[in-house]
Amino acid sequence: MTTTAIDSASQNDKNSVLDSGRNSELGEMQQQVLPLALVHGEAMVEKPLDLFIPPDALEVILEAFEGPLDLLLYLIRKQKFDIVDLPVAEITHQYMEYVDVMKSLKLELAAEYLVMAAILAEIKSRLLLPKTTVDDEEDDPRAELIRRLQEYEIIKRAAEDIDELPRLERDVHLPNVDLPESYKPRVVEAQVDLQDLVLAMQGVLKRVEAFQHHHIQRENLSTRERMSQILAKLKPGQFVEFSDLFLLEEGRAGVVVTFLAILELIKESLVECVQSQVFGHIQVKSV
Amino acid sequence: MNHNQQLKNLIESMLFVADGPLSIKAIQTTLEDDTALTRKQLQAIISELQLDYAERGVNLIEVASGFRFQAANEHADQIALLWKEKAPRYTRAMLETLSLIAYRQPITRGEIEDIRGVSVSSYIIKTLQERNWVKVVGHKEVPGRPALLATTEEFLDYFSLKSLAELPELMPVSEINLDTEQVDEQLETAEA
Amino acid sequence: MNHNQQLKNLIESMLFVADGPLSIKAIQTTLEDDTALTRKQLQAIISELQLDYAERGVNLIEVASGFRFQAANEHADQIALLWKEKAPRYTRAMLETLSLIAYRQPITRGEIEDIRGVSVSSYIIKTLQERNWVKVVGHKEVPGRPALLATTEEFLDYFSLKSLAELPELMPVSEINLDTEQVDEQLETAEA
Repeated sequence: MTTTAIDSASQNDKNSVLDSGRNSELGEMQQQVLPLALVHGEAMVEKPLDLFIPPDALEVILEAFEGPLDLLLYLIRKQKFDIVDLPVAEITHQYMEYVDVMKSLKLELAAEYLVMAAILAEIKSRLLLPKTTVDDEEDDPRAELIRRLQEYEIIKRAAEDIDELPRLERDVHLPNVDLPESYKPRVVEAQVDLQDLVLAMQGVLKRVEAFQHHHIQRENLSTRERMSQILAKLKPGQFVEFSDLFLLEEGRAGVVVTFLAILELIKESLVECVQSQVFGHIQVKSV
Repeated sequence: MNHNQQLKNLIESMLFVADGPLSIKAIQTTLEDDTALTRKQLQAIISELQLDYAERGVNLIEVASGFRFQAANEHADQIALLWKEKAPRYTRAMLETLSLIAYRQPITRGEIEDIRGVSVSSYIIKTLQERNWVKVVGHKEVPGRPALLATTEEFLDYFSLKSLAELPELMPVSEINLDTEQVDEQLETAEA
Repeated sequence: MNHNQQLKNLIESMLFVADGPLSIKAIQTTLEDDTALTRKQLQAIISELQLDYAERGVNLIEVASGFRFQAANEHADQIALLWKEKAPRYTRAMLETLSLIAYRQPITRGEIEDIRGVSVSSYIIKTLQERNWVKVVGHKEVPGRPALLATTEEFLDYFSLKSLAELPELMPVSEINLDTEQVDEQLETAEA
């Protein structure tokens, strides 16, 4: 199904096609359609015979229906039937012709169309049966179908009305006004609960305790002791070579203790380290 | 410029710059740090703005979720010229499904299928939901607990409606007449 | 409404609705089928519009590529309220730093680093200062004269405290029966 096919069957063609369809000569047409159906393209629209429906055009027409109710409404309209006094036999006949054409065109025939065919057949057969009860409206086998047709018709119109409403994009245009260049978005600050704060502090304290515990056990005492020794070595205002503070004979462990002690002293602002030039000697003095 | 004038200007700016319609409540919330504006005062300012713009190239109108400026109706065609892109068209299946949800809400997909006589594709429901026109408002207490569909404020906004009551009235059953003129028209619009 | 008024309204609509600034040329091109508007006439209409909007919430301004409406400058800040950007939640590092300043003030950044065992980024201190929760109250008389940090009145106001004495008492460490995992968890959710 291509758009070229739609284009090739002009609007007028389609209307005349429908009229011929209404003439209920579809059975005959099918016979003519069949050989032509093998040929695609221009051949089908080249010389339309009187009752000939180009298959592609018919396909378009049939696809224009939203379903069996829509098709039935179309048939009723076309024949000027009264919806409340539906001639079921006739409408069924026409409906089946369309369904047959759909089949012959190997259209993906939706199950709904066949269900409707069955409903129509059932109504028809019930109407043919001799009436056993009083003929009131409730008992009319057509009543349910008519109700459905009416309900569908109402919604079909409503959809058309909604389509007509002015709508954004198509009919309603919104202004597109920018903020000045100077605009800066205002940031909404994060929410903080007092609880978060207390929890954070508890966390810090707990970590600090664990940390201290660890150090006290391992080296804190020796470091503290070494700190005092270093301070004792330093005279106020006098620089001492950084390397002089280490006693190599103490070995690796002793060097580490001294180093930690110096760091601790610096941290507590008790001593000051000075390096006058890059890679030069580091001088230490007490504050 | 006095204080009132400034406030009016500010609200005017906000309405112009906002991404969508602004409700009285939204304006109040935005301004609450700076002004103690009552709903009534705000309403008065908006009425004034509506009057100011009544005869201009843009109008201040009310839709379901609030107030918005929009280009005056009479210029719509010419304004459309500014855009090469065509507005999206919606298929009959889509519009009929939307209509059923709008007029018969809350409604299940099965109920829509019963009335239309054909199955409703998931694509249609998905598209309507993605456009934020339709949302699930609950589930029907029947086997399978199917979703109950309803329209949203965005749906009303899109069609410039304040409420569902403003939807076009449904045709009364008695008026279903069968004039033939409509028949060919239907096919033409469906094919177009 | 006379013809001129209508034309002015149309141009006003176009300027409002356009995706970007519109040049005189662009307006002329869009309108040329309907009106034979000279450049000069168009210029006059635009000047008139600029005057109409001079004192309003939106102004018609000229930029390099043409004319466009934009929100009046003086309202930018308040309009910006409509676009509240949410700041990320505070990280654990931020909360710990703030709690140390609150409970151990006045305190230097170095001291905070010592207690926390990790360095405190300048960003954290800056953020807390920008929020007006933390301020420098002096300098410690040690080399480098590091700033002594303390909390502000705004900090107390935010947490509805009358004074620092109202800060919740900290449990002695030995009584913290939350195992560390729980604390971490809580902090992580706070950070999330």
